[in-house]
Amino acid sequence: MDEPRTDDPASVERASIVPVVRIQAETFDAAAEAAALVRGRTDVGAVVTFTGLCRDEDGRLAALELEHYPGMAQAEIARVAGEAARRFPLQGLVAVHRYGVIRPGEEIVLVVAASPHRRAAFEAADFMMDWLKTRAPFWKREHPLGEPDAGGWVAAKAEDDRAADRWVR
Amino acid sequence: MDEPRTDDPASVERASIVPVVRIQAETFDAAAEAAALVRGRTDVGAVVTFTGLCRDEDGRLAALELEHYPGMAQAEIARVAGEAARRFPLQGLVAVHRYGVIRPGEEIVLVVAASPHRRAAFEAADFMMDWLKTRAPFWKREHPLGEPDAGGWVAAKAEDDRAADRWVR
Amino acid sequence: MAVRILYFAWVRERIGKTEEVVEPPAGVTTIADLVDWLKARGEEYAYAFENEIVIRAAMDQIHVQRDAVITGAREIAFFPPMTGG
Amino acid sequence: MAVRILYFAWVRERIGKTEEVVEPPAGVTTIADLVDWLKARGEEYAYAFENEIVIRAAMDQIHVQRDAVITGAREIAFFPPMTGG
Repeated sequence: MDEPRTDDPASVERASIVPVVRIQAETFDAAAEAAALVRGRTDVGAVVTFTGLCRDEDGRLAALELEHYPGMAQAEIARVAGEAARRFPLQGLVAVHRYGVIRPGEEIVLVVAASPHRRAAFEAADFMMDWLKTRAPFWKREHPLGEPDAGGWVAAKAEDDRAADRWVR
Repeated sequence: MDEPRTDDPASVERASIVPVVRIQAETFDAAAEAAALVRGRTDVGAVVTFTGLCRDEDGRLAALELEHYPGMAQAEIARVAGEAARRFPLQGLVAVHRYGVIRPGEEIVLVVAASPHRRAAFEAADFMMDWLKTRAPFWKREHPLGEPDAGGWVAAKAEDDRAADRWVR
Repeated sequence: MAVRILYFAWVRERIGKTEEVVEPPAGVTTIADLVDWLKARGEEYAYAFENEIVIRAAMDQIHVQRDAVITGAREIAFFPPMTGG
Repeated sequence: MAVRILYFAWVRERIGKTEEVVEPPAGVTTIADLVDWLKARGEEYAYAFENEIVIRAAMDQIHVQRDAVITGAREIAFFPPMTGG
């Protein structure tokens, strides 16, 4: 990831936001995170909020268990968020990723991006999710309903790698 | 917009959601709209929420005034939402557009899309916003700070037409 | 044939009314014909439609092109490019 | 040189430990060398790394490729492709 050029005003401005990154077992409040990005300011034009939830896989799944690499999870998501803040003209960026046992219907991950422009807000949230999927050190194990110890590790999807590759430049 | 073929199971399923479309003067609660799409179900994997806000344009703007064509605004956004529901595998879709006087920092428009898959949720919200911008019968007038009657109508942007053209197929 | 015409935003301001019911003569069959006919009604209409190409039209609340046939329409609207969202 | 090694997900399960401190000999200079050396330590390691190409590595909490030089590293981690988000 390139450092921003300090003699480029746009680049300096982009680098000036401090993304909020949290790795936690607890659930989160997406609305409160989005509200915090906008509160007290009148220059935000667009807020995109992505929430990823645990699906029951047609009733098959009792829960997902997310293992993670604590220090690196925080550091890597912060790196991805910093890259998003350099690529897109953002006014605020939040990423929250949960770990531990998560049941169907519960939230796993949150990304909120605020920008003067809708395109930047959409692309930043999209970029964050693609990179989180392929770079953040989390691993999902499935606990099938009725046989909680029989589940296996979720395999990584080639489509996630392809999605992340869209942003390579 | 083509009718879904009733002999195509995927198409039937996609057409089966009923988008929520509201045109109103009042503010809205983005979090409540998103929560309503997910409540009581465990098959949603991704929720994307887009909120468009009134910017102060570097302190220049006192307010935006949004004129609209009431019957057509509702009908046209419902058509766009129906098209989104046919193009993308959605489990829920909400579009709310305000009219009247809206001040900097206030919300103008909301789109929420729920899907099993993050790509569909992102694309549906993005598609809705591009089409709303270019097809929904709303017109913005600016009220500059200090001279509330001096403002003019906001000009349509060529970039919005180009954004909408991305979806032509 | 009587038809209700609505105007919005600066088209409305230039014409000076939000709506009216008109009875165009038989030769007026398309949106383009209707615009020509309206422009001949007075300078406020000529002013509103001076740059015709930018004006959008809807017939019974559906976007239409300039060659749309207006026969049977109950409500026709003219307005500038939209700036919602 | 002592280095702390961490294992995650099914790499951890196959090896049967979450972490350990090892002292690889001087010839072990890259991630690939380290994997070769670990595989020779026992069948649990050979099993964990049997399809080496899919295993990812991080050095001091930064993703690295197989040719990364491990000299000076305090913490090296091995894990399957990530499935977060």
